[in-house]
Amino acid sequence: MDDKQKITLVVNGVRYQEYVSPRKLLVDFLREDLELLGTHVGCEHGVCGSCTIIFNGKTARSCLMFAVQADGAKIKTVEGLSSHNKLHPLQQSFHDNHGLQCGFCTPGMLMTAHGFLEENPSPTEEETREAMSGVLCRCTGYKQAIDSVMDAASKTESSDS
Amino acid sequence: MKIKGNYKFKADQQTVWDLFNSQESLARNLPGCESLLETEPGKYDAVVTIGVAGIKGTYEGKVELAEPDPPNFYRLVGEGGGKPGFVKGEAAIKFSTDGQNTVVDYNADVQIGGLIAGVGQRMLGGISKMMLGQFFKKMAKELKS
Amino acid sequence: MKPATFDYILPQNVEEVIELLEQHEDDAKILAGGQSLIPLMNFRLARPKILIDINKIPSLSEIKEEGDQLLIGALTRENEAMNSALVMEHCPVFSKAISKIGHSTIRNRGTVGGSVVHCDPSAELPVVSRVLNAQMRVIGTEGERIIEAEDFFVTYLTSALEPSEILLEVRLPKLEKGCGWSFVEISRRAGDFAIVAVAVVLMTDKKGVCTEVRIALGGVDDRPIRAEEAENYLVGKVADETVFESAAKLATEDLDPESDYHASGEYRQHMAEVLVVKGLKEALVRTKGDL
Amino acid sequence: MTEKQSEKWVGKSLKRTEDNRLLIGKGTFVDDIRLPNCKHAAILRSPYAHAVIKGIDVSEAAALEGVRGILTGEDVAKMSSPFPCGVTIPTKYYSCAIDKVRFVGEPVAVVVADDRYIAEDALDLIQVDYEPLEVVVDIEETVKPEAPVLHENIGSNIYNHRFFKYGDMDKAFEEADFVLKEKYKFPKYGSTPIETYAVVASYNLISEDFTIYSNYQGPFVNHALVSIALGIPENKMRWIVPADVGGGFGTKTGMYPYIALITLAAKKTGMTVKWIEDRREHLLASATGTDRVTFLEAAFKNDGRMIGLKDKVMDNTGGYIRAPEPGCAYRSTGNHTGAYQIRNLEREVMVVGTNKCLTAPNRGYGCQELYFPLERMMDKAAKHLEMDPADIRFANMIQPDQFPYTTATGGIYDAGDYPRGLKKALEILDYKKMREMQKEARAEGRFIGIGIATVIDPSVTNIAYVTIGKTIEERGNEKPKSGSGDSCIVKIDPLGSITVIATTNPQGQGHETVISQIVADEFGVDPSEIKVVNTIDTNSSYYTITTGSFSSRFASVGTTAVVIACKRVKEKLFKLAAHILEVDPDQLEFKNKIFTVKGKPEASIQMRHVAGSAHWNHSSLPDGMDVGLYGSACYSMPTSKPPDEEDRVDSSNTYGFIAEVIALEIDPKSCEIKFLKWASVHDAGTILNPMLVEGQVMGSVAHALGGSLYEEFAYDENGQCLTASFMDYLVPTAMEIPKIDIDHIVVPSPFTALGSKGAGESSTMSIPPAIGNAIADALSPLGIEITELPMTPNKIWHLIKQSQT
Repeated sequence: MDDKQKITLVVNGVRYQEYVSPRKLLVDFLREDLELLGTHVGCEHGVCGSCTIIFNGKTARSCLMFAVQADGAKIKTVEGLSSHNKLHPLQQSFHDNHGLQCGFCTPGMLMTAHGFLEENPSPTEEETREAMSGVLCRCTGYKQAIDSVMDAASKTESSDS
Repeated sequence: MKIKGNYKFKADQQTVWDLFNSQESLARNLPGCESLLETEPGKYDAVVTIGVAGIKGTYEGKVELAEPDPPNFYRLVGEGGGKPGFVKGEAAIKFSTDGQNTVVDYNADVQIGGLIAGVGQRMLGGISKMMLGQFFKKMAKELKS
Repeated sequence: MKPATFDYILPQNVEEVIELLEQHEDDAKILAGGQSLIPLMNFRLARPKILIDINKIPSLSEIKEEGDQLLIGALTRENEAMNSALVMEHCPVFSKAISKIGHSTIRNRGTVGGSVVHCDPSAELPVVSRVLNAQMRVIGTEGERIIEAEDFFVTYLTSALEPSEILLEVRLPKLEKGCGWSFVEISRRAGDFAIVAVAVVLMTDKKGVCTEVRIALGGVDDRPIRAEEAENYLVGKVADETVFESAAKLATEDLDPESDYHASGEYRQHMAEVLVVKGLKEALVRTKGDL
Repeated sequence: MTEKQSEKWVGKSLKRTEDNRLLIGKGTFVDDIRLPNCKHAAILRSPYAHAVIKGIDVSEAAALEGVRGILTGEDVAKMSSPFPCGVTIPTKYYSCAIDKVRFVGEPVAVVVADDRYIAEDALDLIQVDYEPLEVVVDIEETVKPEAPVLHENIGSNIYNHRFFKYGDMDKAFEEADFVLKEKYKFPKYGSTPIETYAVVASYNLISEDFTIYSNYQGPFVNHALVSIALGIPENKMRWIVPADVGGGFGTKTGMYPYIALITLAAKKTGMTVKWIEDRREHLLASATGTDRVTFLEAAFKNDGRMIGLKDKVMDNTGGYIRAPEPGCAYRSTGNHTGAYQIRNLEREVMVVGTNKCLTAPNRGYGCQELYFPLERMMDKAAKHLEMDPADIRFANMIQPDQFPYTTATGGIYDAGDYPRGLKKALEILDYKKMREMQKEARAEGRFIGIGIATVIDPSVTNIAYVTIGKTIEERGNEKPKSGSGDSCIVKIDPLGSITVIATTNPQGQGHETVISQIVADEFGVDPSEIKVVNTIDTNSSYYTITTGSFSSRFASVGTTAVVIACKRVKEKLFKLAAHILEVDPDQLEFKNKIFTVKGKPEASIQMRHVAGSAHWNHSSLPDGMDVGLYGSACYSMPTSKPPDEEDRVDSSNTYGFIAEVIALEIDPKSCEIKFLKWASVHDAGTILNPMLVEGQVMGSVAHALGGSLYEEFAYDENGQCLTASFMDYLVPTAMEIPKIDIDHIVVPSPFTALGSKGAGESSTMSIPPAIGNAIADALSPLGIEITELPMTPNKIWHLIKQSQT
C-alpha cells in the first residue's frame, strides 16, 4: 500500500533524489527528509499560509501537496531567499519595519510576498493587503508586515530604475 | 439538529405502515445501509455508510423501531459509531390518512459527533436533510413499483 | 492531521484515467489542484484508496476559443483562467468570480475543473457556471458527452458525473458585446466561502429594456440555482432599481436556505435579495460601459 | 558608536536582534529540535462531550507495524495523580480521561509510533466503548439542580463560589439617584498562536530522569504542579523552552497537562516522544479564553458618578477546573473598578463547569471579561442621563494628583493621567466633528456609532490573586502565596564581552532586543556588543515559579531585574577597578568602558581588563570577593503581597491606561461593519522601544477585533465544537484590519527601574467594549442594546429585525 516512490527535484538550487511515501505531505518532506526547517506547519488545511513555498515559480501551500507531486519540480523555500550571506530585500525590509514578532508565520509571509512582488512589483497597499491576507499572523496585526512588503517593493523598484 | 417534515405516499395507511416496518425495505432504502440484521422484533444491528461524494464514513450501530402503535406511530431510534465519530438520533414518525394518501410526518433530532461535526458544520445540516429526503423518496419509489 | 494511506497513480493521458476510474470506481479520487481534496484527506474525512493525479496531462489545461465558446481545460489553474486575455475579453464575469476564491496562493494550484466538480453549493465557479450556461464536456467508458450546468450540479458535493467519468473542459458561451454582468458575494472574511453569492448577466436594448437576464445564486440551496421567475419578470421591462427590487423579491421569496453557525437561513435569504439588487445594478452599469 | 554614551538606547526603536535567524529560516522552534531515535505521538480524543468510558481495546492498534506503545487513561491513573488546583474541592483532573470524558477532544489515549502518519493510522484502530451521558453547555443552565453533574466528587457544577464586599454597597444603593442593571455575555474565544502546542519528551530509564522540550509560556509554577502530579522530583524533570516560540498570548500557559501526558508516554514506552499538536486538536482541546456571564448592577448619581458596583460573574472553565483558574474571576481584583473612583463594590463569583473545552488565560485575562460589561454599563448610564459617553468617564476618572491610588479592592495604581489620555484620543478622532457627522448621517437613516472605552491595563501579576479563590479561613490553613519575581544574570566574559542570561521566556515580544538596549545603557556600550540568551532550562536557569511570559511582566518586573543585575555587576566592577587602581570605588568614574580616577585621567583601566583580572588572576581579587564577574537578580515587586483579611490584593503591580475611541458605520442592509476612524491612546509608562510597542498594540488590535467581530468557539447543544478548523474559527486576516491611529502619553511608573509599565495585553481589553459601545451607539435610534460578542453581521441583522417587530 505505502510503497515509497522515487522523486527527483531541485530545492533552492540543490538537486535531490529521495524516496517518499505517496501520502507524505510536501511540507513534511521538506522538513523531515530535507531538514529544511524554515517552512512551518500551522494548520494543515490550507488556511494559515505558514507553509507557503514557491513551487515552479508560483506560491503554493506545501501542506496541500504531496511530495510525490514534486517530482521534477523546482522549489524555493525561505532558506533559498537570501544569498551570499546577505538578506534578501524582503527579509531586510521585514527587519527594518518590524514585520515579524514570533517569526513562526514569517517564512509564509516572506514567500507569499516574494511570489506576489514577482507578479506585481509595484503594488498598491490594498493589493498588498489582499495578497498577504492568505497568511495568518497572530502577533503583528499585519500593519508592519504590510509596511515591510510595501517598503521592499519601493526599494526594489527604485534599484531597478 | 432538528429535522422536521412530511412526505405524502399514494397508498393507504396500512400499506405504508407495512412498508415502514419491513426489514427488507428499510435495509434497501435507509441511506447507505449495508446491512440490517434483526436481533429481536423491531431491533436491528446495522452497518451504514453515509456521507456524500468522497466524504463517507461507515458506522456500526443499532436501530430500533420503538413505541409502535400500528398503523399510526413509531419512534425510529438509532445510534452508531465509526471512524469519523458517531451518529445518534431519533425520529418520531407519524402516519395519517389524507384522502387517498398517507402522510408520514417525521420529527427527528439528530446528533452528529466527532470529526465531521467539528470541521463540517457548514454543510452538515443540509446534507442530513438531503439524506432523509432521499430515504423517503426511495420508499415512495418502492411503493410505486 | 495526516492523510490515510492510498495508492498514487500518475496517468499520462485521459484514456488511462478512464481505465483507472472504471477499474476502481468509488475507491478512486482524481487529484487535480487538491485545494479542496487534500484538506479533506488531511482531516481524514476523505480516504480514497486510489489517488489518480491528473497534473501531468497537459492537454487538460488549455484555454481556447471555439466559435462562440471558450473552452477552459479542466486542469487550468484558477489564476491562469482569471488572468487569461480570452476569458477577460469574452467572459469577464468568470474572471471576477475566480478573484473571490480563497487567496492567490490557493488559486495558483486550484483548478477550474476541480472547483466545478467539487460542487460546493457556496463556491464561486458553480454559481458563475450557472449564470453563463456553461457546458461540461466529460468523458467516460461510454464516450464523451456534454452536461449542461443546469444538470451538472446535483446536490451537496455531488455532480452528475458517473463514477467512471472525468471532466475534460468547461465550455463558456461568450458574452455578447455590451452585455452587463456582475459577481457579488458576502463572506465573513476576505477569501472565505461565500455566505451568499450572486452572479448576473444582463442585456438591455437601446431604450434600457432588459432583453436577456440571467441570475444565479449560491449558498442558498444544495446547489447553485437560477432565479428563472425573476429573469422572466425582468425581460421586457425597463431596467431600474424598482424593477430590480421586485425581481430580487421574486428571486428569493421562496428560498429556504439552511442555517449554519455563520449565518441563519433568514439572513441568507435576506442577503440573497440584497445581493440580487446589487448584482443587477452593477450589471446595468456595465451595459452602459461605465465599469 | 561610543559617543552614544550620553544618549540612551532605551527609548529608541532599535531593530530586533531576534530577526535574523527567524528571517532566514534558522529559528529554533520545538518542532525543529532533532533528537536521535525520536518517535511520534498522536492523541485519541473523545467524540463525545460527556460519556462514561466503559472500555478501551487497543489490541488492533498495538499490532500495527510501526506502533511502539500506547498509553491509556488506565496507565495515566496508575502513573500520576490529579493536578492540584486552588479551589476547595478540585476536579480530578488528569492529563488524560480516566473513566469519563467531559468535553469533545479530551485525550483518551496516546499512540507512539515511528511517524505521525502511522500514529494516526493506529488511532483509527482503537475501539472505545462509550456510554453517552446528558450534556450541559450553557453557563446558566449548568447550575440548575436538574443539570447533569460533571464531577461526582463535587456534587454540582459549581467549581468555586465566593462573595466579596468592599466599601458599603448598601449605602451606595441608598444614596444612588438611579440604579441600572444588565446581563452581559463574554464569548469563549482564544489565542490561537500560529505555532500550536509542541512537546518532545525523553526518558532515561537508568537514571529515571526526563528531558522535556516544549513551547510552554510559563508560569513555572506549573512545573511544580506537574512534578506533584507525576510524582517526579523537580530536578529529575528538566523542562527546556527554546529561544523561539511561535506566539503564546496566554494559551500556552495551559499546555502543562500535555507536557505531563507526553512525559508519561515517554516513561511508559521508554522512548523519546515528540508530539506536535495539529490545528484541529488545538481548536478542540488546547485551551480557550474563559467565557463569562455577568449580572451587573450599578448605582449612579445624576452627575454621572458611579458610586457603587455590584456584579455576579459566572465563569465557565469547561469540563474541569485547572490552574491558573479560577484566576479569570480574580485577576482583575485590584483593578476591578477600572479607571474610576468607585469605592463600593460587591461581588459574587461563581466558577462553573460545562461540557466544553478547558480554559487558560487569553491576552487580557480576566480584564476582557471585566471591561466589556463595565464599559457597556458606563455607556448605558450616559444614555440614561443623556450625557456624552466621554463626559461620564471624565466624571468618574481617578485624577492625576491622586496617585499612587489605592482602589477599594486593594490595587495600588502606580501612576497615570487618565483624563489626558482620553482627551488625546478624542482629539485624534476629532470627536466633536465625528458626533456632528453622526447626527447628519442619522438623519439620513445611516448607522454611525462612536464607542469609547477607558480601561486600566494591569501588568505583572501577583500570584497572590489566585488564592482569593479560597476563603480567608481556608487560606489561613495554608501557606501564603505571593510574588511576581523575574530573574536575570548578567556576566562579563573573560575577554570582556557582555552576555545576559535571561529567563523571561518570550514568544516574539523582542525581549532580547530590549534587554540589549538596557544593558547597553548600563555599561555604555553598543547593543550589538551584547549577547542575550533567553531560554529556560529548569535544571540550569535562574528562575522562580512566576517565571514566564504572561501578564505583560517583562516591561515592568523583567526589566527591573535586568537593571538590578547590571548594577550588581557594575558594583563589583567598581570595587575591583578601585582595588586595582588602589582608590576607593567612589573616586572612580566609568565612561567609554574605562574606569578613571576622578581628576586623574592618567589613572585608568579598561573594563575588559578589570573583568580579565576577575577571570584570569583570581588571586588579584580583594579578600572575600567571588571570582568571575556575574551579577544576578531575582526581583519581585514589593507590592506583591498576599491578600489581606478583607480579600484586598494588589493583583497586579503596575497599571497602565488605554483610551480606545472607535467610529464605525453599519451597513443597514448587510449589517457589515466599516471602521471610519480609530484612536488608540496608551500609557505604558516609559516606552522602552516604540517600534516594539507599536507592534504589541497592533497585534492586540487584530486579536481583539477577532473576539469582537469574528472569533468564537461555538458549540451545539450536544457539546460538539463547531469551529474545529480555521475555516470556521475566523482569525482576522490582513484584509480585516482597519487603519488605527496609535498614540501614547507617558506617565512613568515610580515602581519600576525604568518607569515602564507593561504593554503586551494592550487593546485586547479596551476594544471589545469600545466596539460594543460603538455598535450600540450606531443602533441606538432602534433601542438596541449590545450585551454580547462577537457581533457578526448575521447577529446585528437579527437584532435590527427583532427591534422592528
